Amino acid sequence: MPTKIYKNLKFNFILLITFLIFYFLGCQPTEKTRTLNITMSLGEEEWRVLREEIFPLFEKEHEIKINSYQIEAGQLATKLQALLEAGRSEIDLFAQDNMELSRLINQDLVLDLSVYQSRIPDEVLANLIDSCKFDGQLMFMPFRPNVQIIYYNQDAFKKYNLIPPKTWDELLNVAKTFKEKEEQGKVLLKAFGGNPTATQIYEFILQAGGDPYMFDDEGCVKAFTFLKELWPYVSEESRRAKWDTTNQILAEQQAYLAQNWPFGVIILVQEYNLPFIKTYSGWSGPRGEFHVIGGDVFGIPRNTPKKELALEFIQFMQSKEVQEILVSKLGWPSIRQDAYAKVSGWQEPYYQAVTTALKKGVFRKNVTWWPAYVKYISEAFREIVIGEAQVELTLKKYKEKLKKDKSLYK
Amino acid sequence: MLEHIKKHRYKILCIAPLLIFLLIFTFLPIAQVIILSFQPAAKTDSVTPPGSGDNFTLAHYQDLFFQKDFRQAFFNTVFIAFLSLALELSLGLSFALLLCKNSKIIRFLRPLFILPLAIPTTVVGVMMSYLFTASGWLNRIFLNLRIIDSPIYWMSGGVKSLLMIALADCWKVTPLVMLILLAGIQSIDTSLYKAARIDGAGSFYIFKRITLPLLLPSITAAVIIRGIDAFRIFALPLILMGQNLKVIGTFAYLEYSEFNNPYVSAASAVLLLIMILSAVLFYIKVVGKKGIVPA
Amino acid sequence: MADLRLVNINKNFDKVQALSGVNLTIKQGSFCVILGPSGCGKSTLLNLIAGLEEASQGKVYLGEKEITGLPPHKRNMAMVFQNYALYPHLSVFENIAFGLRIKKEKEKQIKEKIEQVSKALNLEDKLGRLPRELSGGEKQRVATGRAIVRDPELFLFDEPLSNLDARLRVELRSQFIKLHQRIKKTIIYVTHDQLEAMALGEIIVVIKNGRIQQISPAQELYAVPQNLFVASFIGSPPMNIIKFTLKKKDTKIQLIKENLVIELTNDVTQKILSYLGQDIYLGFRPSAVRFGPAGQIKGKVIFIENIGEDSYAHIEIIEGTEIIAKVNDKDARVGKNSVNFNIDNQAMHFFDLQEKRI
Amino acid sequence: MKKRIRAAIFLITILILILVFLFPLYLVLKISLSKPQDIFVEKPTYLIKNFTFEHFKSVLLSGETFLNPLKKSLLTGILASILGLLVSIPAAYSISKFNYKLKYALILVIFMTRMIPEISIALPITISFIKIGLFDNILGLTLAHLIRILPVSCFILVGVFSGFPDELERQARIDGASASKAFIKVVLPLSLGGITVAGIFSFLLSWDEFIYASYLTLARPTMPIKMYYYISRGDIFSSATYAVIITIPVLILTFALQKYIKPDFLSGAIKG
Repeated sequence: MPTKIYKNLKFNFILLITFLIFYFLGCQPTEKTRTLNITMSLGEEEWRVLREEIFPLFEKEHEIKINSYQIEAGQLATKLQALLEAGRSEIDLFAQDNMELSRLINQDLVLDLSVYQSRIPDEVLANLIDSCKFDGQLMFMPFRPNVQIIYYNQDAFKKYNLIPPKTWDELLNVAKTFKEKEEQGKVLLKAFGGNPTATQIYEFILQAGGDPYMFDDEGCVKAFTFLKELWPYVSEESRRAKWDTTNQILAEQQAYLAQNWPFGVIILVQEYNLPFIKTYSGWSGPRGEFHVIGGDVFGIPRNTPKKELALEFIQFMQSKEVQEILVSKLGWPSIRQDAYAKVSGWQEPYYQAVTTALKKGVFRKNVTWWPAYVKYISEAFREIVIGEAQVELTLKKYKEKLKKDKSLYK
Repeated sequence: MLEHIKKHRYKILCIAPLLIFLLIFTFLPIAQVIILSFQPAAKTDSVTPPGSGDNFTLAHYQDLFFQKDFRQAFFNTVFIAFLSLALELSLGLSFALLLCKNSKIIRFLRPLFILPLAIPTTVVGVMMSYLFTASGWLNRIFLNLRIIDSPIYWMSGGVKSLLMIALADCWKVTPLVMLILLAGIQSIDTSLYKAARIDGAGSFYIFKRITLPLLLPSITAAVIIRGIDAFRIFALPLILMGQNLKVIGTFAYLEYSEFNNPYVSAASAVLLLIMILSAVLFYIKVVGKKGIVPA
Repeated sequence: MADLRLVNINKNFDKVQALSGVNLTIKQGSFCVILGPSGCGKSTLLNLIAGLEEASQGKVYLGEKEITGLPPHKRNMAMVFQNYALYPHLSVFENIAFGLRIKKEKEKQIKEKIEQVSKALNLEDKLGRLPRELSGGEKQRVATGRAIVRDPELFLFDEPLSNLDARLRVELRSQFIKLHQRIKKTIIYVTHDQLEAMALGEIIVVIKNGRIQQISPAQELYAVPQNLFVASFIGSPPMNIIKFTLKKKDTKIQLIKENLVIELTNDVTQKILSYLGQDIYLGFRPSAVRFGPAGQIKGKVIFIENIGEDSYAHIEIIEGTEIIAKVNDKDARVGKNSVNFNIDNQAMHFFDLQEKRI
Repeated sequence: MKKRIRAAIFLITILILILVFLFPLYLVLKISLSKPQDIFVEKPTYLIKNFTFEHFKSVLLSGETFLNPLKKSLLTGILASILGLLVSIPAAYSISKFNYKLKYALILVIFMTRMIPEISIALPITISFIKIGLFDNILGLTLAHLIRILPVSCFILVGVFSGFPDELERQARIDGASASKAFIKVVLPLSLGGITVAGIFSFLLSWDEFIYASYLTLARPTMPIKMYYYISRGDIFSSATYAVIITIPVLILTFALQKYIKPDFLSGAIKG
């Protein structure tokens, strides 16, 4: 029996090899025409709008072809570093989450753009430009601001006739009511650690009038004390809550109130068409309402030969015409004061929440040791809020640790 | 020596491609990592390729031992490795004993048991997050069956999370251990069982005095293949617990990608390598010849 | 005392009928050999007696106690396997002591018993060794030692010598006989080698396709085979068997096949008269051939086999039918190709068409 | 009669075990086949209430974005398995001929490559790959996957060849075959089963590989990378559908060749 199989196996074994050799020889794209390789991290709907309505405009104007690739925020730095050290430049321009910039600076992977600041159109919001600076050097270009909004389960709130909380006390009261009524916490905090937890605490500290990087000033202590008080009434899912799992927790109604980036609207409302999901800008603390402005920035790899073309593309993306397409089609907040466009139908109410939150937006000061800050603020959160440790002492302990680690960064 | 090589010319020719490939694509990078772990953390702007600075320092290793984080990661790794290894061996053995008969149904059902082996780790991570969340399926089933009265918070760190990761890892890999042990069982001559039964041995006694000792070589194979991967666990803890529960694998990754400290990351990787190597060599010495060459 | 009785035993594996209608009584202390070609069900019968397999129908008794469903370890029997079934990971000492350890006998007692058995089987210097370090013969003796040391009520041997070379087989055969005389326990010995069966067995049970053909002592089996199978199976070289037609010509009874005519003397014919006109089988051992010029049968010698002190001639008597005749050095003239011979009428065996002895 | 009861109980326990063991896989299948309103409810049911293939339809009909990763993953898997076998078969055959001490030492050296966290050596390897132009193409990814595949396929094949009776090969040599001819004519065809098992494991290791895929791809991601895209966006339906699609070819592979997966190929070099 084996020899029979062996005969025809040998035959199609050779067939397969020849096919493979032809195939993989053929699939090396020969790059004759001028191209611009850009990478971003967007949703499928966002990619469709950019590739079908925006890129063709630029390609016609400059007779070049744009190759656009999806790279997750966490994987971009490693790829850039590998390409840089191998002396290859496959990526000419990238858009990166403004929380993940420090590694690009620390490993010196990007071009210093200070000298091109003049190319940014005047209508672009001034503080947006400052948010792209590291120690005064313009290392990135504004691409798209973003701000987190609060999602809440309208039916649940109606059931217990509660209104979306506008202050810390109302938030605490809402959390207590849910806990009491459903013996399970239904307000979601981001306790998984990493950027989601750090950004959330950063906002609470701002709302308490503190300076997050001081780590143990009066505002920080007030924020941590409040969070410590809130924690017992919070949903148990908070331990696994980060930006991607929050959508699922909200959809499965394990939580009735949670903060997340606007991309959740597309998934929860458009894709899952859940009627009970509503949004609003959020609550204010003792010193007012503040929201950290996140979003993406443009960066140019240090070793790209197509710097000029990349800069033109950035300018093109910052033009009024493109910004208005982004606002109307994707409901993205605009970087320009003068981009007024009607947001399409179903997105309008959700867009409202984003614009009001943006009005209360504050830029996080860019520091190279942001990952160390994230690590220690998360550990502080776990020890104080979950572990119920003493607030001031623990914050001091982690402040010392942070000071020691700063030397590792630039 | 020369005529020795000449005699084995043919064999060496066959092994050459394998060893050359491994040399270039694994031994060299490992050497690079080892060198990096001893290099002083020169204040270079970017991580220039290692080997440039030639002086030698143990700072990173000292740094590791003082870090509570690393000691915790070390304990977590050892705990998960031994727990998942024990689970895999016991489950694998019981499945193997159950499935060693060659009836038609068993031959049809056996591939079903191999399925988990075929599922990518990223998918396993997603699956396990459906099971182990506070309101996940596991809690719901236990609640329905009244095994527990309030949900277990698997992801809240501590021993519960270690158990979760071990269970997740063990779910994907038990089939491999089962197959290896199944091979061992089926190579035992059945007349031994007949002889033992006539000598008056009960089935448990037969298992203890005959099946188990003769299975030792297969158990060794399973322990070595699985032991290495169990210590090296990385994807599951990262997906399920992120920074809340670090094993040496995730510690090395985060130290490098997040906290911009390639030297400490390299040092932790080297420590893991030494740990696995000594564990394997120790096991071989303990088990000795009879554990390796089948009787 | 405990005779072993098997009553109406049937055994079938899904479609195959391994044993059918087996009735057998083995007296306590006898050396009984179960003989048959490979695949005749003799090992199945042994496994059934040992309790390793259950009978589909029928009962097994040991003395008065019925042991049909009893598990092996409650039957106090010992068995030696064809491939010895030694525990590869245990030393010779531990292999032999395996049964005793299960019965939790005291260490001192175990040591004594093993000393005694190993001396009897001259294995003293091999006790520390592992099975794979022993020769075939030594392995065989260890397996036997393991059976003896438990002092069981009944011994079962499943073709224990088939893997050994001829000289060793003869040597171990005599040891089995001495063993039996010494311990006086029932031994049931399965083999496909009829020489071994004849040498060992006080009683021989011949089996074919799961049916018992004949149960009788060795000599009677050789001298009075009850059917054609036993006749052809026992004795080497095998008995010559030819089909003839029985005719009566005036007063003489003749066996006729084509142009061959054999006249029979009266003393032989009474028992076959009733088969006049029918076909019957004539069987005769090679030693029953008497050469001489007055021989009724004429044949052509094809070749002569010389094995030791006697030799055998292959003679073609009629087209396509050969017989084997024992030749001793006296009949030197047999060297010529054509020869005449008669068959000693006393050594003739007759079988009917149902292969039953007449 | 007693025997039949025991067989029945035995079968039931196996079925229960399968049910418990494959429950996580069923969960993913359930999500990929059910409508959102069944999943997004406080207490989702155990069984699939109302079926829908819309998730599968949307993924399968999404054209290039689905077909490209599938094609790349399949091709890389097949090429890696074949190259893996081409390298490890001769090597394993020679290793299996050594005495047990040397054989064991060699196996340990080969396994040394798996003793360091994959992530630590992934970057230096990626850099050297890019330097020699192996960025974002199938050959590059295949060579990277070989790093994971070779130790395992060697281990299995050494086991397969150690169990191989030497007499057959000697016989072929006596009949005038040269060493390589004897190997190809006698040893290879008869150990085809073991080679298939090594092939399957190689494919599995390449099929679900993530680290090198994320480092070495840019324009053409592989299936696990594509699936990670949906996980990180929190879109559970697409990720569940991709998970099921990723598992299907492997399911077919293991079932189709399960008669080859005679377990004794896996006992590794230890059978000696």
